[in-house]
Amino acid sequence: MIALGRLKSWEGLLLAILVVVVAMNVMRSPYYLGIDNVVNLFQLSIEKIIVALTMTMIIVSGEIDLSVASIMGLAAVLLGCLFKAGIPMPAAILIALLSGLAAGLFNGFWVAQAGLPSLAVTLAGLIGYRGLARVFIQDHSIGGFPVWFNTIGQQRTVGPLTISIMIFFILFVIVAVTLHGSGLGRLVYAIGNNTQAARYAGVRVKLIKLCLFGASGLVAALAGILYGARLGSVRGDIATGFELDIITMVLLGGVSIFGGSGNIIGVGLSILVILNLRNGMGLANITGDTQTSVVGALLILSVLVPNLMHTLKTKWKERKT
Amino acid sequence: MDRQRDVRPIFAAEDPVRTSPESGDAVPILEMRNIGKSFDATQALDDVSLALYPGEIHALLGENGAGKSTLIKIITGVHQPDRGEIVFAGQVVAIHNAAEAQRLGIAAIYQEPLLFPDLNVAENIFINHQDRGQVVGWGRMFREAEALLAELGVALDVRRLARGLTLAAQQTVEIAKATSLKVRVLILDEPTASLSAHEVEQLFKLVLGLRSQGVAVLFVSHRIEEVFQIADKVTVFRDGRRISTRPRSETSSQRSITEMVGRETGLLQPRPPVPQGELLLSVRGLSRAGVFEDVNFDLHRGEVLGFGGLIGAGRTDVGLALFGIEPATAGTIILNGKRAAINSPREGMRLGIAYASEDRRQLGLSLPMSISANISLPVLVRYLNRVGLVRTSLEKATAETFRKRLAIRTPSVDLAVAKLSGGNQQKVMLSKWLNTRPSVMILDEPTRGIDVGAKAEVHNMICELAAEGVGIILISSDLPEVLAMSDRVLVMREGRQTAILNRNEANQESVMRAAMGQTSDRPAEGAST
Amino acid sequence: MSKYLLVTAALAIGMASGGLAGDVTPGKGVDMVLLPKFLGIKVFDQAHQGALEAEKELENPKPLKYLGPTPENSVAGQIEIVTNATTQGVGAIMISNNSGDQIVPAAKAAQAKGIKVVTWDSPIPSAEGEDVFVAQVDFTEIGKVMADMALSIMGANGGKFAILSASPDAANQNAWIAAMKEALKDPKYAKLQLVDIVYGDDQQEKSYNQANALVDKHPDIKLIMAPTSVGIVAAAKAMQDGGLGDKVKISGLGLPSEMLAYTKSGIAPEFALWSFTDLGYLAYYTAYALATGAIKAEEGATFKAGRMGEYKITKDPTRAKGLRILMGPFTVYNKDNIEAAAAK
Amino acid sequence: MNWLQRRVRPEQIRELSLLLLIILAVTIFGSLIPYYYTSRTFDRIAESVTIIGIVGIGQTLVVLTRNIDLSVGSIVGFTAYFIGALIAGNNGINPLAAILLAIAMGAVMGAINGVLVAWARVPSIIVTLGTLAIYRGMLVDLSGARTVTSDSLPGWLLNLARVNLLTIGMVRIGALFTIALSMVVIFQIGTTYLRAGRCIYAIGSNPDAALLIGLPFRRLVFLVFVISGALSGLAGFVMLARFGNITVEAGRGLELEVVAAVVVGGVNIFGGSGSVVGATLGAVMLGILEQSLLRLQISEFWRDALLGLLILLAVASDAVILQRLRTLWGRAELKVAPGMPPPVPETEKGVTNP
Repeated sequence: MIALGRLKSWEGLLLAILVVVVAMNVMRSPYYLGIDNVVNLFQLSIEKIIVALTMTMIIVSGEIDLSVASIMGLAAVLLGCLFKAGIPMPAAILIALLSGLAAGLFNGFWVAQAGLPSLAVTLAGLIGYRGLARVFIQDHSIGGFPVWFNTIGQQRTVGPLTISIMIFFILFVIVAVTLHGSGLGRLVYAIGNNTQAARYAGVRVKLIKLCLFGASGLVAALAGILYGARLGSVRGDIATGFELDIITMVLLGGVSIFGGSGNIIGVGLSILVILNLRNGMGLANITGDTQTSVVGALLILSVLVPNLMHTLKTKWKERKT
Repeated sequence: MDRQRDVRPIFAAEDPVRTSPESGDAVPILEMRNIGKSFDATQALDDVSLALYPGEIHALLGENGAGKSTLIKIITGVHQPDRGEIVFAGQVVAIHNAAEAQRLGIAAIYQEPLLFPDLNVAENIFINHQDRGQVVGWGRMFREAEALLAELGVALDVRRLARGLTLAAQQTVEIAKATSLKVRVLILDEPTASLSAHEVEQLFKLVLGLRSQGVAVLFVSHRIEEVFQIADKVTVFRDGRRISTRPRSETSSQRSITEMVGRETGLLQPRPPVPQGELLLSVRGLSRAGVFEDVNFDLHRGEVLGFGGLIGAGRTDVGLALFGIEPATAGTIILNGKRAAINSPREGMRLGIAYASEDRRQLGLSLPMSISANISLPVLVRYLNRVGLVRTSLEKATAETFRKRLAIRTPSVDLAVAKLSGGNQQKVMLSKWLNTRPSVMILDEPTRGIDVGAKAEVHNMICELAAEGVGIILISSDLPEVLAMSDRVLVMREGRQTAILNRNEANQESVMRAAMGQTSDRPAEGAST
Repeated sequence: MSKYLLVTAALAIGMASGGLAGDVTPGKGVDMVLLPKFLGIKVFDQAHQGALEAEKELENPKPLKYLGPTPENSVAGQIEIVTNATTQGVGAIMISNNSGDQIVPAAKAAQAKGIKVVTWDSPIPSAEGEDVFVAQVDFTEIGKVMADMALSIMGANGGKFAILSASPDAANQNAWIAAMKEALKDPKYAKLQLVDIVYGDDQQEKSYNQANALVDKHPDIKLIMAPTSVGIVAAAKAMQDGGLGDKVKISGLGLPSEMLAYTKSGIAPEFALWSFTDLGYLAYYTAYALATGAIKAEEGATFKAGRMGEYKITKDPTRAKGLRILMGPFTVYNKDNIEAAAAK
Repeated sequence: MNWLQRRVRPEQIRELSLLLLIILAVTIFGSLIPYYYTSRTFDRIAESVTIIGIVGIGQTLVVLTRNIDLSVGSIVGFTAYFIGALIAGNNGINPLAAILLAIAMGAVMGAINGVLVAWARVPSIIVTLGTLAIYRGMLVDLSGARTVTSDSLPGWLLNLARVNLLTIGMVRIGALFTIALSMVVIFQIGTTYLRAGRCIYAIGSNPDAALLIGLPFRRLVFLVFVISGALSGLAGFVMLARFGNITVEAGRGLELEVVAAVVVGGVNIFGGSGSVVGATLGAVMLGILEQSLLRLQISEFWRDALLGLLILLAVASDAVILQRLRTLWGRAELKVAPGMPPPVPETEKGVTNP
């Protein structure tokens, strides 16, 4: 599936950028490549990179999910409220995960069954789920989670890595195998390339899209819970605006916004690039908003550059014939 | 929609037919000189010259793919000719887009009108008028629109949205749009395909009105009796070449048909007849509301049933219904003696039916994916191991067998299908469906747009399949192919089954006549049993 | 007004006579980070100016880094900045904590690497991971001051009033509100009735809307107490725009320069504040002293903070654990003294 | 009935039903909330409608062309801050010059979006999601995260919010509300009487046909983004006048409210239908929901939850109308996704079948 021609050019570019960024950061702070900082690197954006994995599958299938950040917030808030209401933590976690799954399936129903554009449906989700989250928790914040729960997000338990980072690596392998090895992955690519041709070939397009959105909601809820674990408390505006970073990580990885192409290695590399970039900017004391604007620029470039290359190539081919 | 209509000549035979003025003195308004156009391998137009005279209805006849629509697209600036030139009112012109064509006074009305559903009728008429200034004078526009429509003898509310109009009303709006731009050449491309008799009559009144105002009309249609009703001059196209141009009085529908189809059928040896296997599929009263009605036929193992007819006759829709993409709304399908309700492609495939679409690039294949991935897609589950991972080695092996069996010229089966030639792409699609091991194989235009060599190989494959006992439904507009390959030919016209001709009865004329409305005397098979 | 000055001045003198003053040697290079709750608030800009003034006096070659998150993800942002600073191995971090106890893991990690963590304006509630808290004013005293201002504005017959706070996580806000509630138990304030507490998150639009909402929800309230410099201005403008200047008064903590127009027009007759510039100056001195080893973060240590004189580290009475340096006086502004203060 | 059918166009039915919904909501909330029918309530609603209404006009034009503009929130914040800083810098500036400057600043930012979407053919969801972050980052950078405070602003600006042009019964028509109203009127007339306005409807209604008959497709898409930016600039000025204090957080999250107002206001997400007045009614609906929920002591965040649902229902009904259209016209696939690039019509890609 990985069109080798494309692999070399795009992933090679990402690798070069990564090396440059890391080199600059190391120059600025000798501790940069120390194990502590590398773990910090992942730790500070663990929620985003986890959701970027399922977002990759959604975009490869030709759709988009803007509501992931709000589902993260909703799940985290539900967790907090349930915990405060005295429900034992494991049960609260389960219910929060199910709420994410339900939100994802709700999105999936409107996109797959009713055939609405995923952009409009998930935009409604972005507003609606965030509203729900803030309704449950109002303006307060809930904290004081049990110690074992906080260690998931904070303590280094598995060697130098926290459990949440372990979860990310496990998910990375699962998505890599699904997307590139399994039958489901093959069908997701087919749907992304040409939905009608897939339908004519007997592929259950509606069912697969429903599952993809369900998985996206579930993993977003998981990320929301890990976010609560990392901070030790939850608020209504948790993870606001995360969808920009998540979508950029996927598109910068060479996944086409129109679906059907791109691979997990590219996304992995683009995750490393963005994490190091954000960390480097942090060290250079660049404010949060300015960092986000750099990510915004990356988002536009990751679609603009292939577009320009494509038009130049076709113009060059026309002139040749 | 009442599709069945009797043929009632609008004009008494003795009505003085306006023969076009001798070509000597009148200056043609639009003249095509030695136009040539080809798309990758296929030659769409080969050295075509045609002249349209003001105040003359010039009809264009030809089979599907004879180059009619390409010519229209060149006149309206959608395509540029590779060779030859266009002369408009005496000067050589180059038409790059529809706007330029419109400025010259050339307007085209397609089968699917190009209107704006969210704008009202008056606006649709004047949307492209540059000369009306930046501010839209609604009052004036409504008045002028009403005047235009009145002039065309049509009563239509100019304030209502185009969204709710019937196809006939939309065409009238398009014509009004053309007249508002002082049209000098009006092209009608298959305008009457889905109109009722009354609506056709309305349309002809409008066209005759335009003719009397000196407009040159190019009328493209498959309905041969309409052509001979209204046209002053008739041109026949075949395989991208202009065969003949004659005033209507000097020709007849019969002669035109022979000219349209008069290709040597020599080069295709007819398929050796195969002893008929047992009954595989029998279809009774199959219909889909508003698309096709009351189709009845039987299919035996090893039999090739050809589906003849023109574009829009509903042959593809029957195929889609059998395969379950657009399920039938009535009628029964009996497969291997058992009744089958096919409501999705999955059910179709499980029952052993396969449908190879006519549009391989859009509907048949996933272009960026590799050959082996495309071939295994419909039955992917067969290639998964216990854990759900794809056994790529098995997949490649299958692809290799088909590569040899259908001689697909490709360096490797991992190559993206987009990089293959048309013929090889067609073979990959056929392999994809052969891979589902169907008992009934529906082939929709299997040899359209592919080179002669690939065409022969596809035909051999069809013979092999039939020999192996697969029942084949061959939907094709390539008449010689249908006649050569089929044991029997079912002909459809506008969603109705007009005839089933067995091998000896079927020839180019009989099929064409059935396809164009001169229903043959024999009732459709199966209706009685 | 003068009464408070007297009391705090006595306290300061008392402290000075205590242990000998450790002297702070200027000229040493210490990487310092000043971390406000978030960027975009004027009071924090003033604190930054104060810190720069102290930096010049102490000739610290390493420039001060003034970093802050966006209000949107202020909690996660502060944690990220502290973690990054720890990696960079700075000398001292001065943080106005807006993240409650969630900052503790990051603060402890910083201390583990020998970084001095000094909180100012808003402490770490559990005091874990914090060397010392530079308190601008005694929190219980603030509670009393706000209660007095409410009484003097609403008059003897009292009435209903509401509080427009910043964010629910801000330790100082919660402490002041608790202190005020405690003070209100005194029979003197019996007639004052606190009907609602709302949060404006120190965002201009949100505070403006919440102020209006308070009036809509409780049409009969007579005072909005906003102990935050952003909230007080927004509430004042909301009342002015709504033409309710005479019906609903505004008080709390605000910058004289920003409140000048509203005090003159009578919408905000009385409000209090301390000098954020001095607070920044003192916080810098404290952090510098700790980082250069001039003093240790333990009870009783005293040092001379440049122009502001001597300060002593004492136990923080308002929190279970933790050390505190009490900056001292704050002023209550009203019609007559606001002119001079705004000009400064 | 036929007369009504002739006079009223489909999306007007949507606007009429929205008007009924608004009247219904006002009566219900009126009965539940004491002191509801006071001028304060109408002021509150008018205030929130002012800013969302102005930006909603630009968003309507963008959505009509099957695109979306998420960067409006940052443009409003950016212009509010820098015009405020400018006025604070020299109080003598002439009010009209300040307003025009705000509009120009917004137009430039809109133009950047326009070039990327129209000529570079990057989907508008990607462009505006990116510029939403870029413009916010520039605001924080260039302003050094300081605040424009009302004390540094001249008198005419600060009490612009209080200037009453006229008071009908209890409804107080303020200066800012009049600016918004005049914009709505101007652009409603513009989209019904100007040729460019009608062409915007045309390219949204049937992009293939628009390209085929030679309408200036790219220039119009560019134009709508410039207008959306310009109106966001004007809204920035209005926000400055209304709040007096502008922090770097001004306008954050506004884009979601504006898109909600536009979609709920009947502007078809598939492009081509909907009107400026409809979007303004959507903004009024938003204002009523916000104020009334606030007064009902239930969290105002129920408004966002409800909005999510309202958007879904509006889009679903758009799709149903479109579905009927598709079957009626027999057009195989009216493939459309807002935000995705306008479908590259076959003709442009060079149709190959002979």
